[in-house]
Amino acid sequence: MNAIIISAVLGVIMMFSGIFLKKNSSIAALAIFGIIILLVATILEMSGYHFFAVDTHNMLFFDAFGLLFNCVAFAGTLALFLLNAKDIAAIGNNPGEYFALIFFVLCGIAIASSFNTLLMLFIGIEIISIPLYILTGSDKRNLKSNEAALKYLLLGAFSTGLMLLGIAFLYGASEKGSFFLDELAIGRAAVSPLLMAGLLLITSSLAFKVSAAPFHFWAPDVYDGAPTAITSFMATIVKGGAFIAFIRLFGDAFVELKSQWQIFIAILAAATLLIGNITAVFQQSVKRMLAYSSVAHIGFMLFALLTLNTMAREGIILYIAAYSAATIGLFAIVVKMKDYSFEGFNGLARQHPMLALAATIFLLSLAGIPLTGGFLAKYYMIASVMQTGHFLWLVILGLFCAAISIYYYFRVLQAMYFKEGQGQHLDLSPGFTVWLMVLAIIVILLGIFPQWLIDRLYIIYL
Amino acid sequence: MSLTQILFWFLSALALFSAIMVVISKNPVHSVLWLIIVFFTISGHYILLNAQFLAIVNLIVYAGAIMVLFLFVIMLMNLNAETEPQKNKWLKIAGVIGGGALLLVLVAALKDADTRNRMAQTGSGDIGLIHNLGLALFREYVIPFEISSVLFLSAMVGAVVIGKKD
Amino acid sequence: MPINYYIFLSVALFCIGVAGVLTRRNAIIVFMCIELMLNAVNLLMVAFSKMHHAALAASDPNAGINGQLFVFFIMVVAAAEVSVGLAIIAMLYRNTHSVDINFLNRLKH
Amino acid sequence: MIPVLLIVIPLLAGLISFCLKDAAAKGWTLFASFITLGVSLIAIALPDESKQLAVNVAWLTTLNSRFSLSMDGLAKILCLLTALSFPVIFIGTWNEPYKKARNFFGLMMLSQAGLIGVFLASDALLFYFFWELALIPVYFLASQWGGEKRIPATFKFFVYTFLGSLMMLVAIIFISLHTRDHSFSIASFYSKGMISAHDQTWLFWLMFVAFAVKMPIFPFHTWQPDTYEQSTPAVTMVLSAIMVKMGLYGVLRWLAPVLPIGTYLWGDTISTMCIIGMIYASLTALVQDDLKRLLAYSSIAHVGLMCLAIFATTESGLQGVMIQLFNHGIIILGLWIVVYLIEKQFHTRKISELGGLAQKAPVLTTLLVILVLANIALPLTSGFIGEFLMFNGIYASQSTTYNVVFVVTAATTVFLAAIYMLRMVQRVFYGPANALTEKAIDIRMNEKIILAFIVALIVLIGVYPEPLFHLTRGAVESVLAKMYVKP
Amino acid sequence: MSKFIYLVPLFPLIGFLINGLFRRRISKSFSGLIASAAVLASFVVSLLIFFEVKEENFQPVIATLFEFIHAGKLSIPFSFLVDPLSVLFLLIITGVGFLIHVYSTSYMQEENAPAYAKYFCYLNLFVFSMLLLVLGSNYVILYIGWEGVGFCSYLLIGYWFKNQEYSSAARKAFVMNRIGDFAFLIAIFALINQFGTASFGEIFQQAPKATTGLITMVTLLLFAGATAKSAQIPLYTWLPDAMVGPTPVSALIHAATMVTAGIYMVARSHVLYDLAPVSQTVVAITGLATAILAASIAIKQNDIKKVLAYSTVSQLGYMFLGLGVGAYTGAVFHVMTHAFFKALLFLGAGSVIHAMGGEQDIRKMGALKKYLPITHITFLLACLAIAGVPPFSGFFSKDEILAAAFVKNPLYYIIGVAGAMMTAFYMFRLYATTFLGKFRGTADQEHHLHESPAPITFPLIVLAILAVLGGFLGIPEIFAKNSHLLGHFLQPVFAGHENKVTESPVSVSTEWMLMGLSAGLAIIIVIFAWMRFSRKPELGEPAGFGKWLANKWYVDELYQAVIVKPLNAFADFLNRVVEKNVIDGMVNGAGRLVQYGSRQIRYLQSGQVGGYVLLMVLGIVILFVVQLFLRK
Repeated sequence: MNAIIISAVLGVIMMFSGIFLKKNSSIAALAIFGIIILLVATILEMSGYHFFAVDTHNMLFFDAFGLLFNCVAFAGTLALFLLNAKDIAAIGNNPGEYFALIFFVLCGIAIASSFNTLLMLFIGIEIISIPLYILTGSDKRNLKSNEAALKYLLLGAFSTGLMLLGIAFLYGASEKGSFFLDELAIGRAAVSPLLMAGLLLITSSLAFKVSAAPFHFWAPDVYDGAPTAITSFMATIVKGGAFIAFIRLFGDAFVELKSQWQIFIAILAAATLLIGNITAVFQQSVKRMLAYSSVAHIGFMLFALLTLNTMAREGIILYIAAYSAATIGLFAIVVKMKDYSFEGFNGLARQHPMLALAATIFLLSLAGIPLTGGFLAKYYMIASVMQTGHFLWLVILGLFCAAISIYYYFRVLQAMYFKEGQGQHLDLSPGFTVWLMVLAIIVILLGIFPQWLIDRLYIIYL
Repeated sequence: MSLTQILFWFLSALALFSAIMVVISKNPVHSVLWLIIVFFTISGHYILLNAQFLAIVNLIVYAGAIMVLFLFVIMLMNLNAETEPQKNKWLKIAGVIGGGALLLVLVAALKDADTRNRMAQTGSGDIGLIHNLGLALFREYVIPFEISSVLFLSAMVGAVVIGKKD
Repeated sequence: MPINYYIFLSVALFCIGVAGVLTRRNAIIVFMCIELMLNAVNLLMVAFSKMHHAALAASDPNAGINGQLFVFFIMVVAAAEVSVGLAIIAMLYRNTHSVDINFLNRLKH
Repeated sequence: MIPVLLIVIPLLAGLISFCLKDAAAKGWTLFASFITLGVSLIAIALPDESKQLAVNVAWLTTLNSRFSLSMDGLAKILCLLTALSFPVIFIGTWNEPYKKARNFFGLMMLSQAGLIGVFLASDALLFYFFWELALIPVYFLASQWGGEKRIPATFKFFVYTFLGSLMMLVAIIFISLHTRDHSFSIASFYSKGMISAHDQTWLFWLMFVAFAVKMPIFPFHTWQPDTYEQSTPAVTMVLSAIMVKMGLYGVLRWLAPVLPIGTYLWGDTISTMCIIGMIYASLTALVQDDLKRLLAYSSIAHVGLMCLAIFATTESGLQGVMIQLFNHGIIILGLWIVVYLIEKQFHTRKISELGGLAQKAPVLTTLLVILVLANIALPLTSGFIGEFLMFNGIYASQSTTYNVVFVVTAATTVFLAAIYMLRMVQRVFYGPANALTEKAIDIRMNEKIILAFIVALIVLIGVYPEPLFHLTRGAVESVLAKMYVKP
Repeated sequence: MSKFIYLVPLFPLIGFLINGLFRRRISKSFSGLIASAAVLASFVVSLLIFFEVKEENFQPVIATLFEFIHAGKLSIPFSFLVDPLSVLFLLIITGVGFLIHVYSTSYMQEENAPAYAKYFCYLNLFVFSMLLLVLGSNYVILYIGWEGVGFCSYLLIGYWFKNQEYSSAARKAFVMNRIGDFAFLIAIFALINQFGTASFGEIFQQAPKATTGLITMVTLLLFAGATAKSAQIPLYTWLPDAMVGPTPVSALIHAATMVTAGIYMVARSHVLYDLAPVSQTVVAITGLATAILAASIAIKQNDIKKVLAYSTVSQLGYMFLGLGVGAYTGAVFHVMTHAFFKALLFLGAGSVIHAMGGEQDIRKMGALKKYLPITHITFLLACLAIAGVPPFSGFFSKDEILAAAFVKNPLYYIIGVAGAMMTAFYMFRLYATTFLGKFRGTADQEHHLHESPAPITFPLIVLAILAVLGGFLGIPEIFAKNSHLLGHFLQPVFAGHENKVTESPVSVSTEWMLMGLSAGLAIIIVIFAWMRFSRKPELGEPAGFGKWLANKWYVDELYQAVIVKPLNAFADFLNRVVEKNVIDGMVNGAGRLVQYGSRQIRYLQSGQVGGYVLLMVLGIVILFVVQLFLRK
């Protein structure tokens, strides 16, 4: 509860900050300060300090899983702010509002990670989505940004419609006429057609939110069109939030019916892996490549949804953390680049060796090379599927896709280190490089001592 | 056939017809007007189901506020039948087939649902009354109610950020 | 009324909405069709609410009320969405003097 | 403690090297590599059971994986090879100028750390970690320094091996899920009866492909000639002297004892593949014009024999393989140094453009001829001991009914190797000198010393191989005890 | 003394190391001295050991130096076997070897110092390897020497490496030997696998227990190894080509010692051959065929060394005939006498070539009798010995083989005698064309003709004495009881096999008759050839069948067309087509497929909202359809 209320309040504060603070940098500093407060408050909540005693009427349910994810999401946002706060403030004329919207999104994420009824899921998802439509279009002069915003809006609203129809079906199928997760499927030995239809529709809609194929089409376009710093936020934290909602929904409501829906998740995962990876191969712009890469990673994350075992829960947190850290880091570099095609990266290692080193670590992590968080994350996903004893074909497909992913990640590496070129000169503050290195070290630490993160799932004072 | 039934069929037929007209009207303004009719028929359904509060809110919020907003924007942009660009014929057919296919699979999936024999209570049942709804809203549903304020706030901020001229 | 009638009516309305989204090029009309879809859902939700009420009123006099409240929230959210959506459409119109979604193809492949 | 030192010394040395000046890095890494060599010599002197040679601390607790390292004869001999190769490579290519030398030498040391880690790990997940880690520095080395087409060639190499390793990862996960304590420790992997024969049949391939790509054996070999050709000599040496051994090591340590039934059932198939590969590579080597490609194909043929000998499942064969792992590394190292010296002087590796070097560079010629002899396994060179035992082992194999066929077809490489190696010697070193080689000079002191050292080692082992037998005897027995031998 | 057996190979090894490591620092005379002294020292030690072995109650000694290979149950010691057979070979190798070393000090004088040292270094290494070969107490050590001599032969044939043709010949020799080694190796594996050991003693002891099939296979494989080393059909073509090496090398390696390694090996394994009659027949027939074929080719050769080379091949054929018919002593006897006279012939030829300034074509020689008296006499004696004219050494040894062949199969004898007649013919064709008649070289050459210096003539004389008298070591028993000294000496080795030398295999009268027939025919042919070629040397190009012979039955061409060219073409095909297009093509194709897929799939990403919605709807429809199917 700490996170929801504080993030909402922080949103309001940021909204007014534009009036009192004239300089972008001070607004950015305030935002960083705010996110630190939010992060600390969430950590404290995990440690048993609840600032607000609110009776949620069982609408929200806070557990270690959701709270830990919140920590990851807020920490990711902190990293984003540390690296790109000034770039966010510089998108347009309303720096305070941009941060306010981001805090509102975080509020939505906090809800989406702790909902206990479909109503809160719906509200949470909408609180995430509506500010994002605006953030996507916040670069108002840029036609690409406009276009992305409208596409996102239309498709997002459409998927909301799908979700609502699904919710309605689930409601109708519920014996108790309830939206509570634990009551949705109760008393159903066999799956009724209504329940199944509802499940499929809500799956499609959430698949849209996390951009799983074939509901992913918005993602590359929107990520490409949105201001890069916002893309970074959307592709990592928001996506993670939507995914956690997905996991919560299936884990809490339908886990007994696993055998009924696993095949659909497997199909989605397979399609996502294939389309995400294969399409990424041909991209010419790093930004767009990263958009497809984010789709591809969802394919792996869906493994966790498929299995929903202990390993999956542990792994998905690690996956989101590792993936977000690496992607935020890469986008932070892309934000600073004038030319973010692959050629733009030529010779970057000569011009900015530390930047290139950090980028290398991020890319290796995304590619799933050991000693980085990305490897263990993938490991958890694969192992969780193998634990079930089925879906080996999916694992093998995943392997091939991971090998394909090497192609596009290493293109960046090759450009940075091995291709001829002077390299763009970027204006970087020393702080930027330092924070980037810190992020890179975190990625590596996640790969060596994942238990530092995962053990938090089991050490909790609620 | 009772009055309820007659009304149900009438409203349903009108709703479907109007909905189709929304989609096929060339003039955007006509579409808006047809949509308002759909909303009215749905409000009618609500009344049949004794959900009076929602019926009124639907009229006020949807048919009133939202559709007026639509109309306003359309007028503002001076869109009319002539400016309405036409989609490629094949794409249209594909769209219709897509919608039809969805309808088909949904019906196929639901036709033998186990709710087939259950009834929706019409006329009676007072959960749809404003008194009961209000009590529930401010007791059990106070959290979502409050939280949706965040949604409004963000929508407001958003509309300002987007709408404001630089 | 049998609940199936409501189900099929709503699904039909929903699918008409979907067909509208698929066939129209005017962003505003597309958006309206989405509103149509939402309304179809609302109707279904209310019908289910009354169905549950009929079944469970004996044990819980407020049974089914959650469905109607959900519809209330849907309307709220839809309103917010429309306000943002129209703002975005207006912004786009300001920049391109068009609301044709077929021209939205700077971003592709 | 010693295993940790063996990994940490090169690792730290590599990291420090990145911070040094280009000029200083070379000397520093040479110094560090000598220290590693010293430590590995100490390790070899200790008995297998020594507590100093084992490390086992908690690591990935959530996954039940431990940071455990251990050294038996097999690990020792490969560590020795790795520790020995790096000083030899550094001295042999001492005069090569590198752009950004500090990065080069730093990465070299990192790759050494990874390679030693592979040979020491006794936890499957840790093994996989090092397996990949050894690859990354080499990828950078091969992509950054080398020939024109190095980037695509190295990339092919990387993707190829990466895909293979991923398959191995799946197999590792599967096996660990089936161990009784769900752990990755090698002891659990070795316990019998946990994986059904049916599962072993497909798991075998998942693992084998990873190792086969690394070795490489036909038909997974096409990355190798390209990569060798394009890489800078020092990197080629690492690839061919040590990395190739990773695949064979993997089979010996993580495949054959872990999936004995799978190994037995697929033995004939793999053996056939190996033999086709040996003959194929030997024939292809006949018509190569590029020295590096020639050696690459020669290496494929030799590795095929080693793999074949493993699947023969005999004491003699395994003993031969373990000896040959070391010997082949040393021999091929010497050959690469010669190729490097030739390329450095004449800026070409084309056999057709060279000739008559024996007149101008008699010392080089002599040393090379001995290396070639060792490569074609002439008696009293180290190459003979290994090949003799391997062929003998294949002949004695009980695990196949085609042992005689295998040994007869495989042994054709005895003369095929002579044909292509001597053809090379003749074209490059004999005959009249041409315009290019007219002004050739003989090799420098450091090169002379290092080649002489290699040659001396080759002859020494060839005449008195007992120390190597002594080192690996225990490992042979323990591997054989875990493999499936038809009753 | 036999405790010090390791000294025998040690001295040449030291010589090799000194000459090899310090070849740039030492003078020519010193390196020659070192090399010759090393071999002489070995000879002396061998002689001392010989006297010990000669004793009546001598038991074979196995001197183990160290454990060579010890892997599991397999144990192969590095150990030497001292018995009459090995000691006899020791004497031949070190004795003839020493003479040739001495000869070489003068013959190679034109080389510069490092090359000179290199030559002796190789030569010493060869002697070392050869000694290992004959001393090894098991097949592995034998194999080490076997490969070692092959390699030295490679080095020495290609000694003048600047000439590509020479190094090609060297390579050919090595590769052909390796083909034989391949068979030899497999035989060793079969033996180890069957008997668990590679030691002669244990194998021969257990051999009777093994199946005939296995023994036959092993012996055939061993013989296949021998055909390469000892230049028998089908692997003989390297030996004539090997004549491009320095002439002393031809004398030592390609006549006296290395090429007889095959005979040594088969003789050593005689226990096995006795158990495999099929193999014996194969050995005999191969030997006989080679003897005839090579002799027929020798008739039409004009290169002095080529004639001798084919003659060597032919004589080796006789030795195998002997082995094949069970006359092991006879074969070894012939090895010895052949070593004497063939070394002498080669050295004489070397002297001639030396005098002729490098000319090897006999058509350009003639009348050298007066210029090179010592060479001429010794050469003549050697020719008489090889032609089988009594009482020169060749007569006795060849006769012993032919007599044994007659017992086995009279057809062998007839063909053998025909071959012997050809031998007499081509040898005297050679002799007459070279030394008699008129000088046919240039005036310049004639001006330079001179007798060679003492280091060259000394070995000639010593060898001539041996060639003349060597036969008396093996006088047939019909002349006098216990006159076959060699037979007695070797008896412990070949004891137990049915064809005992001491008991004459055929009746006395038959043996007299056979002896007389072959001796008479030989003398007739000698006289005929002498007459024919001293008057009218054959100078024109051969025609008809002669051309066929002059071109060596076109065997080289056949090998080229049937084996070498197809192999190269196939390798080229593998390299250009299979490797590039099929295997690498598949790998690259997978990559290209992904790229192609990428280019195609991205068209789904049309940028059109309507398209996206349509695809989403289709996705839902598909999910529903799947669900409907699953429910059924």
